[in-house]
Amino acid sequence: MDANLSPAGLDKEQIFGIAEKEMEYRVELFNKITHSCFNKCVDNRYKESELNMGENSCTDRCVSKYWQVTNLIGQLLGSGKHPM
Amino acid sequence: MDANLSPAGLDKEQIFGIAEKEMEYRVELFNKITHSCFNKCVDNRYKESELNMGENSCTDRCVSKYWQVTNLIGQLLGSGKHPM
Amino acid sequence: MDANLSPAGLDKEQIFGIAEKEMEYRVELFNKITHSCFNKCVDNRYKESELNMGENSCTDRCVSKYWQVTNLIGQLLGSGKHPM
Amino acid sequence: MDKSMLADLESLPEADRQRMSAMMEQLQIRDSLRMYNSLVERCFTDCVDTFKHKSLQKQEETCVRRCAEKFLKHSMRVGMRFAELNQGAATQD
Amino acid sequence: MDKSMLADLESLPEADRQRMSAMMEQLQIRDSLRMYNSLVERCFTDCVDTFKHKSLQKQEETCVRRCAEKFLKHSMRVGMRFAELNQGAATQD
Amino acid sequence: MDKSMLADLESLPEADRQRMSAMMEQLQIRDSLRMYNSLVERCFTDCVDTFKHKSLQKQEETCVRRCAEKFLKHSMRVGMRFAELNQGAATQD
Repeated sequence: MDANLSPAGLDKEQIFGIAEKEMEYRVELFNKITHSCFNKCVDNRYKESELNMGENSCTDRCVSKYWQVTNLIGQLLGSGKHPM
Repeated sequence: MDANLSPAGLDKEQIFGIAEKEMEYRVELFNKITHSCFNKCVDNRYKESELNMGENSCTDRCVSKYWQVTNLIGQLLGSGKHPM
Repeated sequence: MDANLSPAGLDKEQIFGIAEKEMEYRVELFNKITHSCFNKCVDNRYKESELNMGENSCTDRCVSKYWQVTNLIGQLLGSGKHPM
Repeated sequence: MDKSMLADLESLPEADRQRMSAMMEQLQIRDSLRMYNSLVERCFTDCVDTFKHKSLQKQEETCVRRCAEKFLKHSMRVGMRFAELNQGAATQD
Repeated sequence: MDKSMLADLESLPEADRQRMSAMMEQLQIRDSLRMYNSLVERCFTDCVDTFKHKSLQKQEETCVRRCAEKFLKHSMRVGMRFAELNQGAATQD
Repeated sequence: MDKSMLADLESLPEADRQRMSAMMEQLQIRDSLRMYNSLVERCFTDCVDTFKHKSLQKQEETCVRRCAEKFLKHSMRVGMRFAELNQGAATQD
């Protein structure tokens, strides 16, 4: 750990901190997509252990739409005065 | 980081640790109030992008009541033998 | 903190890191069992503040079954090719 | 619980206060990203329900925009009330 | 997964064990605060449904008290069963 | 937001990159354990509803197995789509 401390000091700490948050964000996004699309697309009576074709194509479209909602709201937040 | 280490050592680390937990708690409380009161007060059919007067006054009362529930349960926990 | 750094260095950091994740996992498991079994077993109209016998025995069985589901899925994950 | 603790913090030397505010900044970044994630999840759940197409349909997009705007306005209102209560400025009805 | 690891930890020098228990203490504080937050959220959701007033009504307050008490009793019972299972003391029915 | 930042990271010296990958490894461990927890919660909630016995019944066990398998297959599929979108390889319908 000490070996990684550079003269730049705090700045590097901040870079690491932001990179960590960024990764946490991506992991959380992936988890939310997985759970949301499972809820929307997969029959939870579990009559078999395979995903059928309808469930698979629903999942593909669901991930695509979720991504678009992420971008759309990102634009709204970026353009507006909202401090998020 | 090293610059902040004092002779008191561990104790200061603990203060920082507790302060961090305390801030996390407040952020989480705020998020839970926001989501709970949105669920209770805002029509999720999204026919318009403005909050109407009814939604706004519901939100004000909702935040107030949520706060009272927080205090009430805090008292129960503080007075009792429950180790939370 | 410095006092705990050993020649082994990074390895010990990793042990601490894994131990921390492991504890977080147990805490989260306990919380999920508590909430899931409350949802399954306890009447949420709150007509009294005591748990009745039915609620208590439901809770005991619920914890037991939850634990079995945890082990069952753990086996599936451990035996399979799934990288979780 | 925290009032005395925060008072303690104010008596800490400059270097500690800097560390404190760096910590708060990190928490705020994480919190903003989480808020963003949960807003997306909510609006997606409420507005998108058919998966015949790969692209958002016009009415879904409108719904998402309104959902996000409503949520943000709501969130700011909650923030104001929350701040008042934190300062003990709450009054009775 | 963890049994061997925890054995390793017991063989660590005193300073490391201290650090370990400080870490556990921090996790317990965070966990208690989260438990508190989620208890409040649950009882609020289950007990408060009308917003004609700014103050909790008598029956809402009663409901919240019962909810919290029931949840805490339930939580302690789960804790006992959980501890038994962690120790491998579980028996068949 | 992150592309320039990740570029910065690649220009960091070896020691920093090692620290970075240690950090990612820790996050992956935590994430795997959380995924495991949430999978168990989901399959328990969907598959177990009666508490006349202390042990899982045969049909509950079958349901849990299918639930977990379906979820893992679904999760891998989402992972592939997610990776494609992260690389900007998404196409229109």
